Amino acid sequence: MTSISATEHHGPEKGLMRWILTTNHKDIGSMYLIFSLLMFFIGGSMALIIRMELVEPGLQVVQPEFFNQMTTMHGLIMVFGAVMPAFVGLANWMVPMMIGAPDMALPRLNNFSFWILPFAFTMMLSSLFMDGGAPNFGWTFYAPLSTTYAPPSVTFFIFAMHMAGVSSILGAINIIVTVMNMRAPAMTYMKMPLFVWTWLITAFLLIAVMPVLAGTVTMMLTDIHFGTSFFDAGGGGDPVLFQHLFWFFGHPEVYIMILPAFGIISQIVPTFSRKPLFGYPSMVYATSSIALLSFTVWAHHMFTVGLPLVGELFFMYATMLISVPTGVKVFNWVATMFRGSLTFETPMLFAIAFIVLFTIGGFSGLMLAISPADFQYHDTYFVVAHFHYVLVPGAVFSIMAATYYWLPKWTGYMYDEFLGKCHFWCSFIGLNLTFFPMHFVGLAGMPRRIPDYSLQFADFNMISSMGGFLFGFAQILFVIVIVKCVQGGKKAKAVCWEGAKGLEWSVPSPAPYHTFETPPNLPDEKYP
Amino acid sequence: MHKKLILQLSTACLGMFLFGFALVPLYDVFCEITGLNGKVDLVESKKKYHAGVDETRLIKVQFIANRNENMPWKFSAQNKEVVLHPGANGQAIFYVKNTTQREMIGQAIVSVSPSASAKYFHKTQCFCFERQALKAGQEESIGVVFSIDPDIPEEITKMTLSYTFFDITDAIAER
Amino acid sequence: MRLWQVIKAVLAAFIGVQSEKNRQLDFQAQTPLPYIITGIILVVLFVLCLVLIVNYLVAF
Amino acid sequence: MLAKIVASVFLFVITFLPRLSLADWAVNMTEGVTDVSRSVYSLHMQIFWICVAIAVVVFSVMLWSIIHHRKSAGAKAAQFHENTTIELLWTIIPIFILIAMAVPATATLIDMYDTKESDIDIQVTGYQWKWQYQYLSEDLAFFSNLATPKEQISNLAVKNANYLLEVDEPLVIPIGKKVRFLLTSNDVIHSWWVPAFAVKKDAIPGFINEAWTQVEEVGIYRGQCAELCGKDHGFMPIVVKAVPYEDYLVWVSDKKTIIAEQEAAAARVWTMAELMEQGEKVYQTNCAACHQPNGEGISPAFPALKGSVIATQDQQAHIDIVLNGKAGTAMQAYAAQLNAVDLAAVITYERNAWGNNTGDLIAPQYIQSLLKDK
Repeated sequence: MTSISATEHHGPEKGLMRWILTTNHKDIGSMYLIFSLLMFFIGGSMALIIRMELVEPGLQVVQPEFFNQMTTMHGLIMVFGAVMPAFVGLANWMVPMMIGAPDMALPRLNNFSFWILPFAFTMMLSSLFMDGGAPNFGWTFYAPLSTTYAPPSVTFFIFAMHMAGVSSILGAINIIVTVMNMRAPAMTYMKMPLFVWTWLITAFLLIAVMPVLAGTVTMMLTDIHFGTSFFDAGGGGDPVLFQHLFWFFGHPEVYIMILPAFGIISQIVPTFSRKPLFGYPSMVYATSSIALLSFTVWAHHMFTVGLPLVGELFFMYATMLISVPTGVKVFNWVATMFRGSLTFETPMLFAIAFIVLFTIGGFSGLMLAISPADFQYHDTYFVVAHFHYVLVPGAVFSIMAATYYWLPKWTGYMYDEFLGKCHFWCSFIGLNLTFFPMHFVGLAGMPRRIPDYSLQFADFNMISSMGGFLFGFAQILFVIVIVKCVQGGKKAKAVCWEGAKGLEWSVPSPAPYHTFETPPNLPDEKYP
Repeated sequence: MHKKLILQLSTACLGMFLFGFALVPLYDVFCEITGLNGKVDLVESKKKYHAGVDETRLIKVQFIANRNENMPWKFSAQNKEVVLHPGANGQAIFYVKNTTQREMIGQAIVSVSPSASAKYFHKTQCFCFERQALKAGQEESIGVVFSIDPDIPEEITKMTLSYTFFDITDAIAER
Repeated sequence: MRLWQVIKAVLAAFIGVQSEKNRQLDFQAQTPLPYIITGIILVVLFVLCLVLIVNYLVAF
Repeated sequence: MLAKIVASVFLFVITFLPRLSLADWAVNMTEGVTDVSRSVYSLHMQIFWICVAIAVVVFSVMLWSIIHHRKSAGAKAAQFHENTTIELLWTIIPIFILIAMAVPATATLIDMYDTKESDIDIQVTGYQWKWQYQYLSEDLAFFSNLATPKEQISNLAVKNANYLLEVDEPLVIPIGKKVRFLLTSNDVIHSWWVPAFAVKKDAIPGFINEAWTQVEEVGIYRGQCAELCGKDHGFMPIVVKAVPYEDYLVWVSDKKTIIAEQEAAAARVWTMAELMEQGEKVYQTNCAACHQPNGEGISPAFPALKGSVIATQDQQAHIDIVLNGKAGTAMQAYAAQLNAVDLAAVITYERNAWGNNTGDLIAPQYIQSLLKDK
């Protein structure tokens, strides 16, 4: 390949243009992560407004109209703005270094798929200030509430979703091409680190499922503006068609948000147990079977919509079956820790909290899978507790664990261990205080997405709100740790953690602007 | 030199786009076969039964008249219910009146409960097959002639036929 | 023999457990294509037999 | 060291906290008053205990290795990373546990879907932010609105015991009889949910869904709408009174006479004061949700009535919009929802309240003539 000597050794350009024109996977990874942190705080502040209103019965902070806008935007921003970009950012940073590639296969596409996001979310957030307010129909935007009865800002919401979808699809294409073509010569598929494996499978899920969301949102657009009636019963359409299409995208989407987390935990737990990951091949098989099964379970979100008996039974069985591979993964992590030599730095604390709390979320998920019982759980706070237990200690804690784990590699300095532990404990206590009482109020009969509730739910909601504020403000500690670590601190060695294995630790820290210009040869140990 | 590739990709994109629009009839066919969510055919069915009228069983069919939110017409079922043998023809008359001062067009959508029985419900003649245009203050008696397939499962002895009138005056004007 | 070995591999993938020896064997193959096709066919078969079980239960 | 002890204590508490959710605290699902709700409750508890059992096994192994295999306690890491037999075991055993769970669940679901002959059929129609109940066999229909006064909601008055769970017209059903609900919606998707019966079915516009229940114990059972349906989704509760069959028949006939009297009341002459007082009550229940108690509405979705052209000048247009609603907006056709007296009263109130005082008096008789069908 003609190596233009000019690009050989010059560092990044100076000033703003570096970030706008960058094709370097490390810069783009950092931009994704900073963008996701920003969205995490915006979505988090909306969650605090929701919790402020729900502190006690009665309407004291916001009107129901605005409350519905907050719940909708909180869901959308957290799912599409905070969790997914964070995982894409971690993939951009780490996948090339883990497989020994100089950069992502399509760097300009990488830059483009990042720079779509700020514009998509500016458009989404600007709908808050429009006449009629922001979308108020829930992050699941069921028709006809989101088509015939929606505020005029629904069109901006539709285009923002299109742009976020395009960004995710392009990111997924980029990762598949990189992983399939640019692995170091000796690295066969079964020698790849598990984080790369889970991201490869997630990328396939993304490509299969994002177009369905784009299609559904386009059908909404034509329903609202061009007089079609896909989801309008009056013209021969069917609102339940919307739910089928949305959840055919929706359920693989929630697996898209958790599979990279499995990958991260499978990198961290072996490092701090100083022991190879237990059952590496079965972890890969379990991830792929989760991905395959995730396409067959979507209607467990619709058990009360009036499915025929045959449908309810089929989706109940398929959903129960998905908990088997997930269980296998949890058993593998516990087996990895068993008879290891454990130390409890911050990434490991987050990983253990992930395993424990995500499993609780998994169990409430299994209870929800039972369709007769789902008639009592559906659309109550029990469901809210379930998906927050799967998402907050699941996706968010694994992103934080990954950040603490790789921060020394990115910045070249160790983070402040004491502040890291404070951040962990505040988040851990805050999280449980917020979401565990939700199981109780949900079972006792409190429906979802209501700004005001009857008296018997009062005390648990008070505890939830207190926990919510504790968890919310604890995240400021996270920002402090990151900023301090970027500015300075104890120098980090190339291999920052004693048990760490993998190609990313063979480069010095901070990782130079261009790594693995020439493909590395693999260290000889059998497993990553 | 990539002409062939560009051609393939653009036809694939066009195909995907058209598939999106083919979804609606596909969904109807899918519902038709599985009888999902009580979606009954809006088209005249010329089904002839081999077994003829099944004297042994009686099925009660109830009629419900609903209106969508912005449909001001008066719309009610004359006969509340009909008891008939599977295979025999049944009839229901509905009264509809346009109480507004302007000409309006309505479209009736039919749905059957329990949804498992939708597959066995055939309408030979129904006001939901075409749009109903009513002038200001005009009132009409409109009807449906239907029959129930004899091989409907034994345990279904009561069915409810629900008509919902939708105001599509603006939708028509818009097109 | 090839087909039976591919089916065995896909079934192991379904359960998610595979001994190291067999896995080495599976990964000698050049193209993943046969595995993908059998995988999709078996998923469809799996869905169909679930539906059959359900229909049987309903009629039962 | 301290962090580790605190960690293990905390993990210990978290694993055993679910155990504390016993039935009587308001922390668990209601056992309910029907066979279906009791079987759902037992299913819920069975699967809950299975999950707790598995959790205890998994977390205690993890806790053990956290405490005993610590580097600081001198643990040397073993290097095993594969054991096919144990992997097979912990895949097959969960499958058997799942099958054990699936059997009772299937049985419960199948008898939830039984379409046996029902004694009473009630059509439940979801409106934006209220429910309508129609007894198919008895030509009887009425609306059920939230009865909690606005002052309690905006914290100006003390909240009563059934805050947000009380309605002006509860649904009355007999005990011991199988009641079949036919659910549909007038605008967006709602969901009719009474926890005590374990009945929850979505009401979808244009389609009809079916649910049934057979209540054994007399009592009042409360529920709420369980599908986001817009602004006042949290303010459209469901109250069902289960009464002995005789009382039910008495109630039906009384209800019919009351409705007949209200119809007849339109014939007599109403004074302005009576109409204004009745009009205000009807306005607070049905119109204040969008047009606000002070009549100023919320622009642009809900226009202001105070000083509006229609409400002060054009009387005919005002009557037409209240009776027939406005296509393409959230303004419903109230001719189908209120009787002649209420319609006349609310229009009179809107034309004279908040400084609109046009002095017009809309006679219920005139509205009666407009409503007269056939």
